[in-house]
Amino acid sequence: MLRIEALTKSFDGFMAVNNARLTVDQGEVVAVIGPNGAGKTTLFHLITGQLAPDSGSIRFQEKEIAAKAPHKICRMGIARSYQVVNLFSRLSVFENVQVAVLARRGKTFNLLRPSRTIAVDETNQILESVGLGGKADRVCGMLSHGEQKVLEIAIALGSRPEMLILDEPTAGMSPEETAQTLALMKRLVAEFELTILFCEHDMAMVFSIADRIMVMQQGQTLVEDTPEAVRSNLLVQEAYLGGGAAPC
Amino acid sequence: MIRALFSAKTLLVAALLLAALILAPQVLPRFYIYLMALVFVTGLLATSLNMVLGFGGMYQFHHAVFYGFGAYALTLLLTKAGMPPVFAYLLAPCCSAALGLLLGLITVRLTKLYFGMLQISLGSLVWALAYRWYSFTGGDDGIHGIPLPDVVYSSTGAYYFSLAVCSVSLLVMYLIVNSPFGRIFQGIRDNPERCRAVGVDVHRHQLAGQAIAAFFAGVAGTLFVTVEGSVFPELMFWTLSLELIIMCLLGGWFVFLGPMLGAAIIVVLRTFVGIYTEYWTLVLGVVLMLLIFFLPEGVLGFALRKAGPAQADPAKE
Amino acid sequence: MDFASNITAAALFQQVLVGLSRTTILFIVSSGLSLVLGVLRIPNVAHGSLYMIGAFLTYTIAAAVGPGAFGFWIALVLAPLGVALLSFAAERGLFCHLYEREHLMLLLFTFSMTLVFNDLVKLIWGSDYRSFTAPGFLQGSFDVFGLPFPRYNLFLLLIGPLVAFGLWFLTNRTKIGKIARAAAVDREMVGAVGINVSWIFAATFVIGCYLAGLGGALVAPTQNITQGMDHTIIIEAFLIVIIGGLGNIWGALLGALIFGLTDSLGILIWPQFAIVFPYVAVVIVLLFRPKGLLKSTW
Amino acid sequence: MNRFSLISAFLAWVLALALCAAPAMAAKTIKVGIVDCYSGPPSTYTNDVRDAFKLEIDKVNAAGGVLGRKIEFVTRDSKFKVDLGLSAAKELVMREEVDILMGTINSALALAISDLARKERIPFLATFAKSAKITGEAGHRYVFSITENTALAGKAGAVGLAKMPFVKYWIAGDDYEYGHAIADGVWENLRTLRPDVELLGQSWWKVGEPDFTPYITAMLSANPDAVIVATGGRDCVPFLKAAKATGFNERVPFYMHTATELSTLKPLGLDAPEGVLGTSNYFFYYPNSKANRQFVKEFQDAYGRYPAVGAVYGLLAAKYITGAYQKAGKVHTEKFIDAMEGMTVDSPVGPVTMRAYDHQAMLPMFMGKTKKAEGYDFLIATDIVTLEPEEVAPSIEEIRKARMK
Repeated sequence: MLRIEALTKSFDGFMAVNNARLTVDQGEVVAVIGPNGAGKTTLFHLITGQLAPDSGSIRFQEKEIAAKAPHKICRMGIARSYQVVNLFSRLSVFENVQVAVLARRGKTFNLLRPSRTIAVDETNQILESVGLGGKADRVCGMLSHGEQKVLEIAIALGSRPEMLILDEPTAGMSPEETAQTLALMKRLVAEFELTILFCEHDMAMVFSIADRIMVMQQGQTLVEDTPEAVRSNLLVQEAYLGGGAAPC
Repeated sequence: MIRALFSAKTLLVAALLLAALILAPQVLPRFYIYLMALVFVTGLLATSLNMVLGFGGMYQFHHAVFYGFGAYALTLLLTKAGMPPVFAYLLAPCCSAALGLLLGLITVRLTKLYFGMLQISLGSLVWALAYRWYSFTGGDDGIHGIPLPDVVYSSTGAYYFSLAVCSVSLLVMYLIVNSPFGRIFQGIRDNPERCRAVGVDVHRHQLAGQAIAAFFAGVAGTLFVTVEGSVFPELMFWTLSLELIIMCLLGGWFVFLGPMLGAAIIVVLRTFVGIYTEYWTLVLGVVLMLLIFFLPEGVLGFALRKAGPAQADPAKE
Repeated sequence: MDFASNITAAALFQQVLVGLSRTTILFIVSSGLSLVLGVLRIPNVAHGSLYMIGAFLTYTIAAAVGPGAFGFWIALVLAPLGVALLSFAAERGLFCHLYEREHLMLLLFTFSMTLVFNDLVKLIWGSDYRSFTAPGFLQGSFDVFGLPFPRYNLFLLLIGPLVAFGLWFLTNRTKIGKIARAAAVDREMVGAVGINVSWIFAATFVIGCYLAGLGGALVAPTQNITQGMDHTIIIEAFLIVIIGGLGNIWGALLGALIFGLTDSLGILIWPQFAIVFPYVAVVIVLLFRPKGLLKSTW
Repeated sequence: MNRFSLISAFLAWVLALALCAAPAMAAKTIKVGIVDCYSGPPSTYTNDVRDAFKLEIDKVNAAGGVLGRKIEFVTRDSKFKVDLGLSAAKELVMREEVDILMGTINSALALAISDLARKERIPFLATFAKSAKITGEAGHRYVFSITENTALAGKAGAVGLAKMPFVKYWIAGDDYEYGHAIADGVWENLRTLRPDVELLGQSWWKVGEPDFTPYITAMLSANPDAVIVATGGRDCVPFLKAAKATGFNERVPFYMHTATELSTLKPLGLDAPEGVLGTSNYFFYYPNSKANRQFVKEFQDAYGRYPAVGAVYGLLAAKYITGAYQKAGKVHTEKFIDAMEGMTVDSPVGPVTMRAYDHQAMLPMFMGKTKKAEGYDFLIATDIVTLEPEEVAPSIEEIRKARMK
């Protein structure tokens, strides 16, 4: 479904992503792990078009998407959440998701119909399914951090993607919230038939959900394999231990 | 459509207000009728600016260009092209919208201060054109004694005309702010990056918003000509644009009627304080500084917050 | 009419020299603006008013000290310091409470300050034109290839590099400059390592405003000192900062060069359209470099 | 409380303001409303108009007023903004209910108020705006000009320059209507008077130009015989400074309409360039007549400064207003206008007639050269030539043609 080859991106001579490769198949849940600064977020930015790669190819459903505009990539079926909460700060929870739904339905140039009558059911459905149904009218800044991270995912779902990219979905969450998010992700895969690509520092979580794992180090693909294989891979242990950064 | 946006009570209040405004010329002295017409014009202009500023988050630093352009377009269509007034009144705002589109094509690639300063530069070129093209625009002397249709020639006629046009424009802008387009626009204001990520073509929306705001600024420009019977390049000068931003701030950015209130306050203040002292800008400056310190959400924004949390939500309604 | 008849090598050289002395003033004023923009993120519209106040102070101080070179030097030193003092009060009293506000709010706040400053200047100095003269040795002109070049412009040409060097030294060789540069990029981080950012900001603001006052003091002998002189300079300074790259003082230098030279050469080559040159320059630069010519700190 | 009740409360407040602030109806006065710019650089000219006007009105009132009524006047600051000035004028007409409008240094505003005066049928006395359109193509029954204008100044300049030996000219000026109108006026008239003159080129700078050196050096490199500088107001001062610094005035003679005026020369002190040709309606030291000496003394006693050219306009306005009402015999607008037409009043520059056809006050123009003089710490005009109004004003035939367009 997604096929990345020889992808490279540098900033002022610093190789953030260096000759990376990755394959994600339909229906898979793939995790990207690696120490801080390994280039995970940059990789995601490259896939979703926030950044343009220096070289290499990103093919999604057999179409080249490298260096395309973010909104075009989104319309092809890739939606994402952000590591740092990245919401529409002055809008309500409902409206946050509605923006995404409206954008997907292409209703964005409808000038005169009141938007409170459009896409209400679908938006509410998404909020229900992520468990924010009761808080639809809150301004999103009033939510707890965990709820905001969930709202991140809800907005991404509003685009009804085929592939969901989650950048550290449980960062900063309490253990309970992490567990809930994990359950949510599993449910989403079943309910929406989603393909998920995510990165995460919580190894327990990664190993409990991922079908396959990609390990990144200094912008390069170190290993790309099943969880079992990764767990026993010496290179990975070295990367974490030798790199000095704890996998927290 | 209307039902979905307004409660019965709101409609009633609006109807009463409108009735009062329609009856006003029967009771009020002539000068106040003129002043209120001026408030409608300025308020409409400030509201059109706020469409992109408060609801779109664009640093629209030179909105007055579209206002002046509309005013000049109407004047030149009437005097030079000899067009029937009905068409001239319809075409002039479209000229503004076209200018908005043209300048927008160049500016929307930029963000924030860069966007604003490029707009000031381009707008100043348009201003220089009006200021220098003596044979066509009358240069810095402007054009005065514009032949207007009889219905709007008297100050009462001009009042009713601007009341009607202003009300309709406000209603349409309100609908736009609450439409899917308006919702997306607010999304862009809050987070353009995220908007792109959910599939919104941010530049195209900003361009459209620019054209719409320019259109209504043009409408305000035609009303100015109706009320004052003159045009001059100052209508396009950048200082006026800054004053407009101040009106939006004063009334409240995130409330639809905030700029209207801000415009009313400024117009009334400068008229009446100006009678007593030459130093009214000193007063205005101090008031604004205090406001930014203590009431950054503007007068109406503050009042609504105090009035109750249910209505405090700025983006709703 | 033949446009090219007067364009000789001597005339071109002359225009370049004159343009460079104009560049000096533009650079001094806009580098101050850029400094405040880059480090404090304040789009300070009142910068122009401070420039005007600098010129008025120069006039008053020189008049109080008496004519001659001594009064001129005293005024040149004291007037910018007076402006710096005023800005220090404004920073401690007002701005330091506003750093977290949006740029637009700060812009409006400084705009309100210009309204206040303008009326205060009118209250203090009245509305008559003021004029003040450079000391004898800076008056008059000397010939450069048969065309007159004012001595005072030469003086400006000498001051320009001096100020540029001073700024370079301040930002690159002093501790406060290094901290300020770091704060421009990431103020949380600087705060986190235990440096009192607030005072760094105050110092930067004062230095930036000092430059506005210095610009005003330097133009005082060549200009009509009057209300409204803030108007032209502030828009030019902002445009210069924008084309140079927000917050980059070398960008301000580059922008000032572009402004000063296109202006003076434009006057020679295409005088009837000189009025629109600065705007055209900005449009062209921003079309090709939407973030300005040099790296912005924003 | 919802937002609509808030808005209604606000509107109620406006209504209340309207009712409370109903115009103070002072019955037995003649009310003059002055709109002018009292902020920024132009106020150096406009303050003199107002102060001289007040001086004369006070005298008239002390003597019992006109037709048994006192004259009262109110001022509004336009801040050199047309929209502000226009709404202030409307406020004066509609709320203060003034009998006469007066003022403004801003031509665009003068034209706008003139249009208002026509609609409202209220006499408007333009006191400082220099656009020839005011009494030219845009003239009408209700507007009067008691100041020279660009057509007059242009012709005066041309008449003066035609007597000089110069052939090759360069034109430079403020890039706005006033500058171009003066330059065109001088040039058209000069070409008629001296067909052999030749134009080498032109430079135009923006109003408020900070540095004139590049313009001056550019002009010098073209080597003209003389330069016509069409700059007005505050730009005169820095231009003269740059002229002095570059030695421009020693290399090339130049003519600048308002160069010899007090407002321009006083701030420069003794550092102004000598030998600059200029024209003006008035000097406090010329004409050296009894009337002028007395006026200067009164003005100095009252305000502690020399009167500049604006003072004559203010004085004339006051004299015309009192004189015309006196002549009309009652306070009536149409009769006032009839009385104004062709009326002559005395002034420090001699008798001045209000030309009946175009409502233009026929002021003499004085052309002189700047020079240092004993007893003054600024330069004054010398070698003064008086250009009579009949000589420099556009003919009635020309005005008729302009109005036909």
